[in-house]
Amino acid sequence: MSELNYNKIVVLSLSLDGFEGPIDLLLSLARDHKIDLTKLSILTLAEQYLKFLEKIIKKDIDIAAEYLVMGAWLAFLKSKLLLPDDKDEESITSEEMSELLEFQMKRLEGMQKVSKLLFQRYKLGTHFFKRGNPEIFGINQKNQYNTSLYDLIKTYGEIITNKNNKSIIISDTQLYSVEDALIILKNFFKNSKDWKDLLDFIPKNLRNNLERKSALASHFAASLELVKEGDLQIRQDNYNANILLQPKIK
Amino acid sequence: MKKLKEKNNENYNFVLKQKVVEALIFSSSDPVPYDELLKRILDKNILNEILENLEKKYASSGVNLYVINNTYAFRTSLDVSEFLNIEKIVPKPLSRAATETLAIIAYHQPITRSEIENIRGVSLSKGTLDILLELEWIRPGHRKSTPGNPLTWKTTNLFLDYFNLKNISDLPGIEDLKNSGLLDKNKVIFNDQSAEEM
Amino acid sequence: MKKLKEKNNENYNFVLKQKVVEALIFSSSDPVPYDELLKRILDKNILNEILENLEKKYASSGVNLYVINNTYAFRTSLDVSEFLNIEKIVPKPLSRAATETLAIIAYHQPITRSEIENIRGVSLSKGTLDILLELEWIRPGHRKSTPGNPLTWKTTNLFLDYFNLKNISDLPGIEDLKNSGLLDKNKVIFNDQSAEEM
Repeated sequence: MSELNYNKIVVLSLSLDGFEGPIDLLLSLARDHKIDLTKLSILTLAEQYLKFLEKIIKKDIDIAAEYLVMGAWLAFLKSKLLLPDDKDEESITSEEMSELLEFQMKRLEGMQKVSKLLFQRYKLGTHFFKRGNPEIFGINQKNQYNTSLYDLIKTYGEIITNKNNKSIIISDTQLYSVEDALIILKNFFKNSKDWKDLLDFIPKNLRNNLERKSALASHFAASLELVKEGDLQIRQDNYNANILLQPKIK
Repeated sequence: MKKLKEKNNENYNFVLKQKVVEALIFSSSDPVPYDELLKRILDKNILNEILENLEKKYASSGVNLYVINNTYAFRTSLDVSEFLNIEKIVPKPLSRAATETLAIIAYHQPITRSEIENIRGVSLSKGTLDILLELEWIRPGHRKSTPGNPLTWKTTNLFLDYFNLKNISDLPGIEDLKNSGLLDKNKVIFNDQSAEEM
Repeated sequence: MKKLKEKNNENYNFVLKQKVVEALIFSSSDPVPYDELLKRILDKNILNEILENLEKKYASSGVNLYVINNTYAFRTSLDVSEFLNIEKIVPKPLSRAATETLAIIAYHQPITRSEIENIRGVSLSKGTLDILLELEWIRPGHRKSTPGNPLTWKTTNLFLDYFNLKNISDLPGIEDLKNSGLLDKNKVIFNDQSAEEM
């Protein structure tokens, strides 16, 4: 392998962003050097990977554990390749290790190839189409829902997630409720039979405009409710005039 | 010789055009206007011949070519539709409440109504269990031997069928959900017990 | 005389049944399972004959009958695909991780998460399986009877339908991969214990 060539790679892509893991990195190192996977020099490849890793580590401390584990494994393989195999029958030989590595690379390469082939195929909704206006048979009533397994387990995931952060603080509302307004109006018209301006019901001691608006809205809503129930009548003589209320004479 | 080739070519073209019209009408979600078809075929005579052919071809099929107001659509033929009771139903997703309830029953069965309410944090409206019962996705299980002997709920075989599961333990567990990104790891604090329950 | 009538009646029945099957498949947008059809037709021999007839009848049409893993669907014919520039749903391209993971699941199924990670040599990021699940291209299979009982993943019929595949053995290049021994998912460099926990 030429040192020049190696430097070129490093300059081109001194980052792990483009790689889907250490085997992928090994694969592209092999490809960049036009190394035939079947006549692979494992030693060369291992050296390249380790050098690449060394440079990367200097730039990027957050290097994924996977790259380091592979690095350690390759360093071990390299030492095995350089030293004669020991006679211990128990330990894996460098040949076996190299074979495994080759297998992994070929397998990943195979998967990358077929994933491309797969997406090059004719695809539903792009090259061929399904029935655009499906009809559903009444016998098969259960088809009226199209909930998928994904919906089901996703929903469950969300329930569990929410359950574990359920502390919602609802602050006191400063707004005037329709229920309160109903009580005020009812009490007042128990003893009065005259027309009365809606605005007269708005409390005078409100803190801000928002409270005023909400009091007006809730009193108006309450008066409509009482009109609907037949207890009050309501009147506005012309556009923009005041709204007047009076108990309905039964 | 040349003539024959041309003729063959013409014929091939006609067959292809007919296929295109057939495929267009099939895959369209609305009836296809004549003008829309003409845009592809260009020649009125050819298009008319194609449409006639298709009408004939489908006349004795389970699906017929209907002409409605100068638009074209395939519809199930009447002799079959009577027999099959065809309705126009637009499939809709289950309501959020029903999906949640179903998911909880699936993962925690047998489970009582109040236990479901506890997990969801809202009370269960009457319709929710009804929908699931009607779909035959859930069924009553044993009564629990706690005060009041509340009824428990379980999923049915139809539920497994519908979601294409061999049995209930094939549902992805909490760990699987976490790993496949369905649970936000950071937000959730698991205690060992709740994970055990799964 | 009577014999002829009976024969005619039988014939009429067969024709009606064929129309029913045709209508059922034609009017559905998703593939219809064989069993669903058998529920209406009851007789396997008759149903098989009908399906054969329909396949032939539509072989040279603009719409073809597709058999996808024992389910049946009408789809527009591939010969006209270039002429159907109708509204196409342009799918968001999947990430490289997702396409590779999909291929690994398709070619190695059923396969556990840690086996996928071993093949790719990198841990599966959150969201990868999630996307494939959401597309309904993968689904959980059985749990494996190894320690921890990890969940396995498989592809769905919708996956086959989308990529115009009849069944898994129809996957491009699967025979070569099998023959060269590359689909052995047990061969791994690192025997990562923690990965088995799932």
